[in-house]
Amino acid sequence: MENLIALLVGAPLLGAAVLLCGGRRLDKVGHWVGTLLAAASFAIGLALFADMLGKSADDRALHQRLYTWIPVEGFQADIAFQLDQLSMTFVLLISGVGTLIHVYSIGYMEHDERRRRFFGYLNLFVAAMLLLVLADNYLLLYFGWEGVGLASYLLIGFWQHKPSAATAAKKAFLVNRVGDMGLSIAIMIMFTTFGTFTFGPVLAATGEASEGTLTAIGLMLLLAACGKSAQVPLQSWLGDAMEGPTPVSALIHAATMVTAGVYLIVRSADIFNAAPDAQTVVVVVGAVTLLFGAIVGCAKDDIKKALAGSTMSQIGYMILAAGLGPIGYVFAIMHLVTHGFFKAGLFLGAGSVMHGMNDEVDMRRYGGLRKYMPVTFVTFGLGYLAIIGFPGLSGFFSKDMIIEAAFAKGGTQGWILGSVTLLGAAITAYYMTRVMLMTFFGEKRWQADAEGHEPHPHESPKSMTIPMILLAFGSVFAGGIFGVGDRFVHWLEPVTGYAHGHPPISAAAVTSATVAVMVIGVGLAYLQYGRRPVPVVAPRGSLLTRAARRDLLQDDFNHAVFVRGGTHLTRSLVYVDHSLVDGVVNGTAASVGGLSGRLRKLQNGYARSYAVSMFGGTAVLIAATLLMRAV
Amino acid sequence: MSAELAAYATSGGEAFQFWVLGTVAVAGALGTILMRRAVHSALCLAGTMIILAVFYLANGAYFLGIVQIVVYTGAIMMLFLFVVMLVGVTAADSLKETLKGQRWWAAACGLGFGILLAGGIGNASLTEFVGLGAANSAHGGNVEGLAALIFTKYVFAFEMTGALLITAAVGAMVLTHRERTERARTQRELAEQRVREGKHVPPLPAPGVYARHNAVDIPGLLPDGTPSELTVMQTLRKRGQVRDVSAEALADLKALEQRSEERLGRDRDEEEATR
Amino acid sequence: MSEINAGFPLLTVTAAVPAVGAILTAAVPAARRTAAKWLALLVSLATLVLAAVVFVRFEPGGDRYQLTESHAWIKDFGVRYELGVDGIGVALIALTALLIPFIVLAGWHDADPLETSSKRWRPTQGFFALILMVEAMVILSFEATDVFLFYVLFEAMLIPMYFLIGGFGDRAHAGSDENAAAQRSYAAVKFLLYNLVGGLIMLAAVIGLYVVAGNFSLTEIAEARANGTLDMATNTERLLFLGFFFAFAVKAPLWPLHTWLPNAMGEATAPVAVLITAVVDKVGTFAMLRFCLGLFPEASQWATPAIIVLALISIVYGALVAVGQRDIKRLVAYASISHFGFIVLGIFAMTSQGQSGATLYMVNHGISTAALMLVAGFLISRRGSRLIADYGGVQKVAPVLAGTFLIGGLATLSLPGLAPFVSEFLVLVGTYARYPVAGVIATTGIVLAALYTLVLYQRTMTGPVKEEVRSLPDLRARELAVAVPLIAVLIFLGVFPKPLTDVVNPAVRHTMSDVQQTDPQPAIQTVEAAK
Amino acid sequence: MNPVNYLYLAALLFTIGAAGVLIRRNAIVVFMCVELMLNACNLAFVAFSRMHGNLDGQIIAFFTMVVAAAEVVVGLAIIVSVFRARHSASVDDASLMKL
Repeated sequence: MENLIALLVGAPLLGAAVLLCGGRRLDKVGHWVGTLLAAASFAIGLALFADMLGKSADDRALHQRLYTWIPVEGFQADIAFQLDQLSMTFVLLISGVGTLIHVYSIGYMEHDERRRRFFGYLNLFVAAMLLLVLADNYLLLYFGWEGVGLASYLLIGFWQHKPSAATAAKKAFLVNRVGDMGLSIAIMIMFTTFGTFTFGPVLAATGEASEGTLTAIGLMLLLAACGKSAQVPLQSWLGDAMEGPTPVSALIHAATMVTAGVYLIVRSADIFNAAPDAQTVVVVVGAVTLLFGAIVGCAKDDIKKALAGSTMSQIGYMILAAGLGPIGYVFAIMHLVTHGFFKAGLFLGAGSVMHGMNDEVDMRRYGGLRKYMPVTFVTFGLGYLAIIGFPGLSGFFSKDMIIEAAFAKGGTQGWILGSVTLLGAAITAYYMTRVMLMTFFGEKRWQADAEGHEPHPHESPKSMTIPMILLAFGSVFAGGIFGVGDRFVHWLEPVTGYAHGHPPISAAAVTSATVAVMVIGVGLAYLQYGRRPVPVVAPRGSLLTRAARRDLLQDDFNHAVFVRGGTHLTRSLVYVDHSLVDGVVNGTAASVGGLSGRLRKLQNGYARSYAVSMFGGTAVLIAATLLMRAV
Repeated sequence: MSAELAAYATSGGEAFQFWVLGTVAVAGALGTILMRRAVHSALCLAGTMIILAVFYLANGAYFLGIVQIVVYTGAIMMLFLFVVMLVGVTAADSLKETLKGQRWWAAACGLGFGILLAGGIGNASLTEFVGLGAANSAHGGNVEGLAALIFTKYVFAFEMTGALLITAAVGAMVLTHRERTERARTQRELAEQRVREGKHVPPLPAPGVYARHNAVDIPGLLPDGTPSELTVMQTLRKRGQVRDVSAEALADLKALEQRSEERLGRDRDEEEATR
Repeated sequence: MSEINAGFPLLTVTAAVPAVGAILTAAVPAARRTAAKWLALLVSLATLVLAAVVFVRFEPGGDRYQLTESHAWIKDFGVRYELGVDGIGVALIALTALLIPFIVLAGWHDADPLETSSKRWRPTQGFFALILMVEAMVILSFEATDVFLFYVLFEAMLIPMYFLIGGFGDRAHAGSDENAAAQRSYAAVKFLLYNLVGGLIMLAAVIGLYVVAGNFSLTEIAEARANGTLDMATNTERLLFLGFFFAFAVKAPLWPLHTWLPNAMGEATAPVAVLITAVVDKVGTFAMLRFCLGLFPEASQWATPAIIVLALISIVYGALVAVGQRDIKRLVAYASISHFGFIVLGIFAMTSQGQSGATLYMVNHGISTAALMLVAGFLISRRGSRLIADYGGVQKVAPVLAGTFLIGGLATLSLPGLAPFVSEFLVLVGTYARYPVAGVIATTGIVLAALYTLVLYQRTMTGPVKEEVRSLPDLRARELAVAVPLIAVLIFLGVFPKPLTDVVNPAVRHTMSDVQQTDPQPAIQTVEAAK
Repeated sequence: MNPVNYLYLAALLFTIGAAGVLIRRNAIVVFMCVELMLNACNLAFVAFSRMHGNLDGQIIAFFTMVVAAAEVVVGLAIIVSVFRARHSASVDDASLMKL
C-alpha cells in the first residue's frame, strides 16, 4: 500500500504538468483532466484510509522512500513520505475539498479564457499541499511549503491584468517568505543540533537537546506558521489575497493552505512540549490573532474580506489550541477539519452570490438574496450556523473543545485564554450574523454597475451548487462524527499525544457559556443589522470601526515602516553604490588621469629634452650598478 | 714606436705625448660643442679624431689608427662637411638656449655622469697590464691578427655589418631621392604661371653689378635707394653674404640732396635778395 | 600527477575544439553569415558532447585529479602545460559547455548588420568566434593545474570579453547612438581595468609563489605543503593569499569590487551578459576553491572572518540595490552580486555542505541566470528598451514569454524544486553550522531575492497592457529552443541533483582535507545520523 | 704613466660629446657629438685591448666604426631630407613627438 503514497502527490502533479505545458490544444478538456486527477488523488486517499482503518492504532503509519534528494557529505535529504493519521486527515481534507472545489470551478471559471491554466495551478497547489503534509522530513516539508506559496502566488494573481491582484500576489509571497525564513532557520538549527531533519529522529531526540535550542526551533517554526497561516504579525497578506478567484479563496485561503501552520506546530509537538516558552508565545499569537481577525471581520463590507477576517480568527483558535500542548493538539486539528468544511462552504456560497451579482463584493449592495438563490442561501446558512457554534453542528463541537482546553490550561493563564476564546466566539457570532443579514435578508440594495448592467441575481449552475451542498453536509455532520465518543481523539492520539484537560469549571458550564455568548453575539448583530435597514454607503463609524476597516492600521504600519523605509533604504543604497563605491573607483581613475595629464607635460616633443632624461637615467643606472657592487 | 713599446711600456715619451695631445683632443672636443658655426665644429672634431688615431697607434692598434685617419677623418668627416655645405651654412647657430632648464640639466647630468664614470674606472681593479705584443705577433702582426679574428670568430658579425652597410647605402639613397611626381614644366608654362600669379612678370632684376660694383653679392637699389633682395641670388641670401650697400648709397643720395638743396637755397636767397 | 597520461588528451581536445572552431568561424567569408552561425552552434554542440564524455569518464571514487596531461612548456621557470580535473572542474566544464550553445542560439541575431546603417556593419563572424574563444579559455582554465597556465588564461580571456562587451552592445538603449557607444566603451574599459588590476596583483602573487615554492604546479606545491617539505612564513602566505584572492574577488565579484558588473551586464547584449556572469565569473569563485584554499590553507582560515563579512554584505547589499534598479539587466546583475556572495560564503564556511553547496551554486546560478537573462533579452529585443517602466502587462500578450521569465525568476529566488534551492540551502546550512549569526543574516537574502524578482515580474508582466507592448510577439521557435531546455535542466537538477553531487562530493572532501577542516558535529547523535 | 689614463680621457670625451648632444640644436652638430661619443668608446676599447692583451677589443672598435659609418650615411640623409621639407636643421623644430 505504501507505494501508493507517491501517487497521491503524483496524480495532481501530472495534471499540473500536462495542463501547464499542454498548450491551447487542451483548452477544451483541461478542466476535466484537472478535476479527474484531483479526484484520483482523493480516491487513492480513500483507499489508503480504508487500509489504515484496518490496522491497529499504533501500526498505522506508512513510509515510502523514493530516492535521496540531496546527498552531500553529512547531509542527507530524502524524497520520502510518511503517512500517519495526522497526514491522512489532511490528505482527505485536501484532496476531498480540493476535488469539490475543482468541480465548483468548472462552473465558476466557465467564461474565463484561461480556465485551463487555472486548473493547472489548482492541481499544482493540491500536489504541493499533499507533499507538505506527506513529507517525512522538514526539508521536503519546506519544499511543499514553498510550493503552496507559489501556487497561492499564481492563483491570487490569476487575474494579473488587475494591478491590485498582482500586488496582492506579490505581497502574499513576500510575507510568506518572511515566514519561510523562519522555517529554514529552524531546519538549520535542527541540522546543527541533531545532524538530521527527518521527523522521526529529530522528534525522538528532543529530550536530549537543551531547552534553549528547542525554544529557538519552536519560535522559528512559529514564525513560519505565522507567515503561512496569516497570524499576527504576518497576517496582512490574507485580506488582500481575496483578489484571487473565489474558489482559490475557498481552497487555499480558507480550508487548506492557511492551516499549514497549524499542521507544522502539531507535527512538531514534541519540540513545543519541551519548550514551554515557545508554547506561551504560540498561545499569545493565537489569542491575539483570534481577536484581531474577529474585529477586522466585523468592519469589512467586502464579503470575502469579512470571511478572510473570520478565517484569520478561526486559525487563531487553532494556533491557540496547538499552543496548549497535548490537551489542545487534537482539537486544533479537529477545528481545522470542520473549519475546512464550513469555511470552504461559506466561501463557495460567497462566490455563488458574486457569480449572480456581476462580481459585486460589497455586502451593502446585496440584501434579500435568499429569494433569488435558495440553494446558496441554505448552504451558506448551514455554514453560518456551523461557524458560530450552533449546538449540534460541527463548529460547536470543535470550538467548544478548544474553549474547554483553554480554560484547562490552568491558573490565570487559563482564565485569560478562556475568556479570550469566549469573547472571540461572541464576536464570531456577531460578524457572521452581520454577513448573513446583510447578504440574504432585508431589502434589495443592488444597483447598476459602472457600465449600466443591472445585476440579475440567479442561482448558480449545478456544478457549483453540488459542491456547496456536499460541503454543507460536512459542516453539519463532521463535528458530530468526530466529537461524539471522542472518535477523533482516539484517531489522532498515537501521533500527537493527548492529555485530557480539566477546566476549573465544569465542562457543561463552559458549553453553556459558549452558547450564551453566541446568542448575545447574534442578538447584537440582529439589533444592528436586522431591525434597521442597512445603509448603502458605509457610515463613518467609530474610531475602532474605521481602524478595523483598515485592518487595524497594520497595513499602514507596514507601509510606513517596511515599504517606505525599504524604498528609502534601497534608493540610498543605489545612490551609495553609484556615488560612493563607484565614486571611489572613478575618483581614483580621475586623479590618475589628472596626474597623467601633468606628467604628459614632460613630453614636450623636444628630442633634446628626452635625451636629457635618457642621459640622466643612464647616470642613475650606473650609480645603481656601482652601489650594488659596493654593497 | 716599436711593438715593444706599445705593448708593455708607458714610456716617458708616451706619457708626454698623452698629456700634450690629450689636452688638444679635449680642447677639440670642447670646440666641437662650443663653436657657433657648424664648419668650425666639424674641423675641431676632425682634429680630435686625428689625435685619437695617434692614440690608437700608441696603443698598438695600428690598423685601427690608419682606418681612423682614412675612413673617419678622411671620409666621414668630409661627408659631414658636404652636408654642412648643403644645408648648414645658414650662418651661425644661435647659442642661446630656448628650452627652460635644459642647460642646467645637461650640465648636472654630464657632470654626474662623468664623475660616476671616472669613479667606476677608478673603482675597477685595472692593475694588470698585459700589453699587445703577444697578441699582435701571434699571427705575424696586428693586421693579420685582426684578420684572423674577423674571418673566424667574428665572421658572422662581419657579414652582418656588410649587409648593414649596403642597407644604409640604399637607405640613404631612398631618403634623399626625390621622386618627380609630375612632368617638368616647360619655360613657357613657367612664364604663363608667372603671368597668372602676377608677380615678377619680367625676369628677376640683376644685382647692382652695373651700378657701382662688379660683384653679384651687391643688391641693386630701388629708386628710393633701398636695396632689393630680389637682385641677389638665393644661396648668398641664405648664407647672409649679401653686402649691404644701401647705407652708403643713401648717404650718397643724402649728400646729393644736401648739395642740391644748398644750391637751390642759394638761388632762392638770391631771388629774394633781388626782389 | 607527475606521470603522463599516455592516453587520449581528452581535456586538451575539449578546449581545443572551441578554439579551432573560433578560428574557423572567424574565417568564414563575410557574406556567409548564416554559415558562421551554424558552424559556431555545431562547434559548441561538439564541445558539449566532449564535456559529456569528460563527465562520464570522470570516476568520482578515483584520484583527485583525473584525465591528467602534463608537458613541459617554459622549462627555465618550471612552467608546465599541466591539465587535470577534479569534480568541481568537471561540474563547471559541464556548465560552460552546456550554456554556450544556448548563448550562441540566443545571440543568433545580435550581431547582424543593422539595416538602417549599413556602414556600421558589425562582424557577425567575430561575435561568434569570440564567444567560442571565451569558451575555450574558460574550459582550459577549469582544467589547468599549473598556476602559471591558469594565470595566463585568466588574463587572456579578458581580451575576447572586452571586445564582446565593447563591440557588440545592446541595441536597446535609452538615448542617442553616440551616448550608447560611450556608455558601452565605458563599461568595456571598466571591465578591463578592474580585471587587469586584479590580474596584476595576482601576477605579483604568482611570481611570489614561484620564488617561494620554486615551481608552478598546483599538485606539487599542495603536496609539498601537506607533507611539510614546503614551509611558508605566515606573513608570506597571507600576502600571497591576498594577492590571489583579490583577483578572484574582482572577478567573482565581491563587494566592494563589484561595480564593473552592472555596467558590463547592462551594456552588453543579453547573451554576452550571460557569458560574463554565468561562465567567466565562475572562474573567480572556482579559483578561490582550487587555488586560495588549495595553496594557502592557513591563510584562508586567517582571512575567513573578513571574507565572510564581505560575502554577507554582498548578499544583502546586492539584493537591496537590485530592488532599486530601473534597468532590467542591471537588476539581474545586482542579483548576481548577491548570489556570488552566497557562493563565496559557502566556500569560506569551510564545511562540506557549504562547499558542495557553493559548487552546485556556481552551476545552478549559471543556468538560472541564463534562463532569466536570455528570456529578458528576448523581451528587451522586442520592445527595444531596458527600462522596467517601459513594460507592463506583457503576460497578457506573450504568456509563454512571461511564463519562462517567471520560472527564471523563481529559480533566482531559489524556489524549492528548481536547482538553485538545493545549493542555496546547502550553503545556508553549511554556514549556519559554523557561523550561526552569518547563517541567519544570509537567510534574509531569500526574502530580498523574492522582493526584487517579484517586483520585476509584477512591473513588467502584470497589470494593464501598455500601448507599446500590445503588439509584442510571443517566443519564437529559436527562443523556445533556448528557454525550454534550460528550464528542464533547472527542474531536473532541482529534484535530482545526485549526478552533480556525486562528482562534487569527493572533490569537496579533498578540499576540506586541504584546509584541514572537519565538519562541526551535531550536538546530539540521533539514530539516523549514527547510521 | 698608467694606461688607465686613456680610459679617463675616453670618459671625458664621451661626457663632452653627450653634453653637446644635449646643448646643441643644429642637427649636424648633434650628430658630430654622437660621433665624438663613439670615438671615445673606441678609444676605451683600444685601451682595454691593450690591457688584456687580446685583439677582441680592437675588433669591436672596428665594428663600431663600420656601424658609425652606416649611421652617418643614413643620419645625414635624414637630415638632408628633413632640411628639404622644413628648411631647417634645428632639432627643436621637429617637436611633433608629443600628444
